[in-house]
Amino acid sequence: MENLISLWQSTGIYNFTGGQAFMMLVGFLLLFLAIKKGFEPLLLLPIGFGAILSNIPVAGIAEEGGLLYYLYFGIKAGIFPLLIFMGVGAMTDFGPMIANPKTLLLGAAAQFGIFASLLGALALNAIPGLEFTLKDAAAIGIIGGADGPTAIYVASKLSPDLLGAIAVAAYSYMALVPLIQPPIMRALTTEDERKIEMKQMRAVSKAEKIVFPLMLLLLSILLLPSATPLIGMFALGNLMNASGVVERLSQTAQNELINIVTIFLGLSVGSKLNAHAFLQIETLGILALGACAFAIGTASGVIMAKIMNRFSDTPINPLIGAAGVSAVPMAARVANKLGLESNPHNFLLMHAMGPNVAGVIGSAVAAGVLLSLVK
Amino acid sequence: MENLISLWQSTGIYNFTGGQAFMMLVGFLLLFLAIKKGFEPLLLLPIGFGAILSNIPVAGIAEEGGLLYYLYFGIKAGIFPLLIFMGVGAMTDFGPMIANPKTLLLGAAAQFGIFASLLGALALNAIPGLEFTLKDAAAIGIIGGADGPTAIYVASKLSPDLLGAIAVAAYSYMALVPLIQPPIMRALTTEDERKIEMKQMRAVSKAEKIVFPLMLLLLSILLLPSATPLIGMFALGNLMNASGVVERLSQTAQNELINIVTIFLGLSVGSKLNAHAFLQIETLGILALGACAFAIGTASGVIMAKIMNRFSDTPINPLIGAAGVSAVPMAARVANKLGLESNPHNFLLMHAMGPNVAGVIGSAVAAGVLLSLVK
Amino acid sequence: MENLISLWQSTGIYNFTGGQAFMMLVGFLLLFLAIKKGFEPLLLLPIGFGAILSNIPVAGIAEEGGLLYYLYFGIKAGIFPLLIFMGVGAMTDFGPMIANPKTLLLGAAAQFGIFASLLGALALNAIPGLEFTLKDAAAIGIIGGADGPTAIYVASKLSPDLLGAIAVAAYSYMALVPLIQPPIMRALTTEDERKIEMKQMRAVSKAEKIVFPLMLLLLSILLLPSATPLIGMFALGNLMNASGVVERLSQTAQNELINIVTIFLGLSVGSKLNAHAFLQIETLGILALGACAFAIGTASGVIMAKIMNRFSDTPINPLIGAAGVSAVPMAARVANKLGLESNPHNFLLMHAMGPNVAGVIGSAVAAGVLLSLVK
Amino acid sequence: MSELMGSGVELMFVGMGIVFLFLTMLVIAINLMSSLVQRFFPEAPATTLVVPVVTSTIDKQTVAAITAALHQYRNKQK
Amino acid sequence: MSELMGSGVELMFVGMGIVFLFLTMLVIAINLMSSLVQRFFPEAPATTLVVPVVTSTIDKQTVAAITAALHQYRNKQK
Amino acid sequence: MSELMGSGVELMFVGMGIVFLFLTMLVIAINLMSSLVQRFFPEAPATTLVVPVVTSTIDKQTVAAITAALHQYRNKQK
Ligand code: NA
Ligand code: NA
Ligand code: NA
Repeated sequence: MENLISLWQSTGIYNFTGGQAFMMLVGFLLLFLAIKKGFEPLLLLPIGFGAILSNIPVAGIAEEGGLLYYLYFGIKAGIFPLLIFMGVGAMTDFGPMIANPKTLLLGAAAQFGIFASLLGALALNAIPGLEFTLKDAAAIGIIGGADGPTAIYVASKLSPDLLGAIAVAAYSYMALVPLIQPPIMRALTTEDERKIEMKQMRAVSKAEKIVFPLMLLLLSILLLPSATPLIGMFALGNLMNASGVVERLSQTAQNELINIVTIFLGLSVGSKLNAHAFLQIETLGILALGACAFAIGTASGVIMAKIMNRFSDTPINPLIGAAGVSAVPMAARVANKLGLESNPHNFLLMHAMGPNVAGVIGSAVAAGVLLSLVK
Repeated sequence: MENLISLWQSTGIYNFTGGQAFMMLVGFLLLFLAIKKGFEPLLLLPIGFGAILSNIPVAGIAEEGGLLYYLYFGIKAGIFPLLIFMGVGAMTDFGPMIANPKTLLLGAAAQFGIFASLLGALALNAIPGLEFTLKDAAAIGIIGGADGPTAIYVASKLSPDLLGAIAVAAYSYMALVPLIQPPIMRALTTEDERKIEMKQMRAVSKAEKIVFPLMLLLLSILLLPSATPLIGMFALGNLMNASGVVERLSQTAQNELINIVTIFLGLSVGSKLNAHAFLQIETLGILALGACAFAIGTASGVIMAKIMNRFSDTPINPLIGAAGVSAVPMAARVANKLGLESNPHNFLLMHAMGPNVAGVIGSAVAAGVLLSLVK
Repeated sequence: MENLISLWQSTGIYNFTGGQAFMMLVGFLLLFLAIKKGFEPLLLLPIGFGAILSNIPVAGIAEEGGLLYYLYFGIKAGIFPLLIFMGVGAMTDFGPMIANPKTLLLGAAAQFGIFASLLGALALNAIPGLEFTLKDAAAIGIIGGADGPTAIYVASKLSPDLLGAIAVAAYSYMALVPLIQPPIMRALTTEDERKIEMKQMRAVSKAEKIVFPLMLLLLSILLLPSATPLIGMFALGNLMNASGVVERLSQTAQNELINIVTIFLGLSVGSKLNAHAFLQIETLGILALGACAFAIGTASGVIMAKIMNRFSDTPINPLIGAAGVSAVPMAARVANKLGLESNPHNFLLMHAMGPNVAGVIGSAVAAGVLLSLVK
Repeated sequence: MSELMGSGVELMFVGMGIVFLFLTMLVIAINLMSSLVQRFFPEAPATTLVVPVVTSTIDKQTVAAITAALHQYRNKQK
Repeated sequence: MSELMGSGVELMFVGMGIVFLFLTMLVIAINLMSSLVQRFFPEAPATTLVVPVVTSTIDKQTVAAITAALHQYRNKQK
Repeated sequence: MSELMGSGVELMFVGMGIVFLFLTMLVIAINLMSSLVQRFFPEAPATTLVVPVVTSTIDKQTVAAITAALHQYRNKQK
């Protein structure tokens, strides 16, 4: 009898708090978005599942001694995002960017979304109840980088309490890029601009692809050491792939290693989706600011492309400016799709890959600035 | 000269204790069973090798600073069994069970082996020299679950000293399922019963396979949170596979990740096969109780199937009840083999897979009960 | 303005020390050797990259809290070299050695390079400014073992400060084997000796290949427990492969697991290439001694083969003695190449694989002696 | 000791009770879920992969080609 | 609060400045590097792998054979 | 210093002694083992896998089919 009572008192039904139930619903919602809607399933499925597991009463899966507690160390120490960045680096082809380097400037312009939403976060402090510190604001702003591992890395350093909401916002909006970007792109361009065909790219030699990651690393070492963990691991992965001499390491970095780390990272991010940290008015602010960040980044990229078009002798289709937010490769695909709508012979995909990967570098640079100046 | 003496005094021959020598023989025996007899080689080979390595005098491979000492952390923290459970979940097809849900009851009945051997362990305390606590008895009972990761997880929480013997017993008896089960199954069924053909299963839709792991998790959250680490990771693996949206994660969980963890887990379990903990009269008790647990579980499953047959309109071949002990997929194969002996047109394999995977759930539930009530 | 100044003061340019800049150049040199010259790229690429990352000012990637700091734990605890040794064991075929066991003596003789350079290191203490302890000398000597994981394992235990230089020397000289060995081999053999054809090997049965790793382990347990971590993990990998019953574990050990660990190990070794430890006169000594070690080992192997030839009834081509240094499989290929030069019908590759893998065992044994006697 | 056995017996009853309760509720839940899914998402049932076993009817050369290609592919993967 | 906004605005200008500075220098560096590489290492450009998509023109039996072989191969791998 | 060299010389003799002792015993053990295995488990020697290299004699279409199938297979794997 005692046993039965103690068993009843150990059931989930008996111990549930409203917050836990709500956060579990959030977890199920993320699973729904991942599975049914196809929103970034590689991340949102483990994150959603981690949210459910960590909100189970009594079980303590995210508390000291639980599985998610141990896995979370990989985020706290910055190990997981950096390993993912290495894998992403190994998957990235910088060819289109090297063929047309000035598209890098589009990747620079799109980072305005980061700093604009940082300001936005500070402005929201006017609302009673919201109190974002400069660190919080910086971590929120990085959502505008549209790059998951960078956002998680920065948030884990500057504002671990907001990590869950920031990661969820970053991946959700990345999945929403095909919905968020087109109206902005259409509003800022004329039909004629969208019709612009870009001239075919030159082929990029293997030597250039090998030298590039080293050059990128060197520049980052000289100018912005605080960005070198991110840029360094990215360059390492890229070099492993481009050099062609360590094919088996490159394959492992791109496949098994990144898959294992993705599972662990997703679950650990999910473990930060607890009621205490997530069910705050701050979260609404973060979600709103994240959407703005993406929109502003997109707009900045497009406007920058229009400005460059005025001064450049070779034409640039402004649509590819929107790809500068990163969100590889969705943003480049969106640019390609809109280009085809206006001109069925206009394949922008390769041209948009340049600003797209430049956006990854741009947000890593922005992350470095934030990590070194926001104390 | 001094060097030679100090070298001689550092040889294994000089330092061997009888216990170490004996445990090394146990290790070699496990290797023999794994390699020559094909007994669960994926686990018994690393376990046997771990047993040898950890009993080497002087080397201290299982002592602080040694490799097996570090690897063992993955068991102590419960990480390895849970990751294996995720991989097993990704490999499991719940289709046959969803098509014929009442076979779940067979998986429930077969867990009687767990509780019967728990009682048996307590009864053995009557023998002078044996002193099993309730925790020990629960950890021993779980051998009857016929599920390796569950047994290791429970033993590591309740009775880490007995972990080595329990894991060895669990995997050895799982390998012996084709020998242990048939006589019991034949004794409890008539030739006519064994001839029963079961009607063909309906096809199960993808949606059902996606919803099932979530439903399983939800039920476990509501009723038995203490089982959610096990059931949660199992459901996660299953959902990754069934949803089809994270194929690369599912493949990694089923292959490289589970392989790596299997090597580490096997070696660390082996490191618990030291003379001090293993060469006790308790170990004989554990081996005896483990055999009983399997036999009783098998019998309970068969009897349950006979009872259900009396009340069901669709016929159930009692042989598939024996598959309820789990030991996936050997137990299902045994049922299939015995069915074919009596009726060459009777393919029970798919029908036996239902209770077989139900047995995995059943023993995870039983594990949850033990973990929450045995303090 | 303050921000700009603080940003300038956080740039790499502002903070660079000469030592860091120099070590970075060393890192780039290693990358050049790996990528352009094909010198052991699997190790030298990650090591070189690790050297660059760890010498970035301000970033602190190799300092407490940085990625390389965490990864280095895998070396400090001896985990990484042992896992690599397991993978190498799984890739090794002992068939040629079992078919012709006396080639083991060639693998023994070539270890003279280890002890000769150990003495050399102590002799260098005569030079003012150099002060190698016995531990340092032993760690330097192990470079002569021509086996990367063994060298790293021993250096991490005996002389962690010299680890970076030792690992770099070991892998660099292994890559240089095709340049270092031929002149020595030619100088010590006559044209007639190099023409000697060896009789075809017998086929080795699967049972022999399964028993061998266990026998090797047993001998090491009885005689030299201090070598059992290395020999044990090597034997485990070999047994996993030879037994054929755990194919999936063997494949993972040979591929994904060893690849992941190789990336981590290389980066962590690189993190020991810091100015403080590397830019010492000791490093020059280590590089010089390493070259001697390889040369002496090669010579000892060849001379031993000539001695054995005098007493043996079946002819031995002295060239295969050079393969005894290990450096699998380059040294065996060198022997094969020189054999073909003298006699176009003389394929020595398989015959050289015997001493080649014997050299791995030999240096693990020598490592065991050093680890147990040098305190 | 007797008290310990008492705990054990109680644990057995409670434990088997929970196991049956849990799995019975799962049976009910599956039945409910299946009927809901079949009513509201009447998708075509997932057909199991059928692997044609036709190797015997294919000439040896083709099989050899595939083997060689697989081998090359496999080596390239490493 | 106003001070905080001030820091934010400053951070925005400095941050965007650095981002543009960094990427502009990267543009210059790439242009320099490309011209150097093309002058001193004028290798043939890396051609991308072309995979022939000819499945439709191949008789069914061959495809079945390949499927079976792949399946066997895959099972052997595990 | 001289003492250190003495330790080194001793280490050299002991070390090479152990290495030779160990490997010599291994030679003896292997010989013993091989003769025992060959007497008591006289199994057929393990033949090495022979991969037929016949690609050249197979028409191009087949190879293209395999390439395409492998590509699909590979993509599916990821
Ligand atoms: Na970005
Ligand atoms: Na079970
Ligand atoms: Na060696």
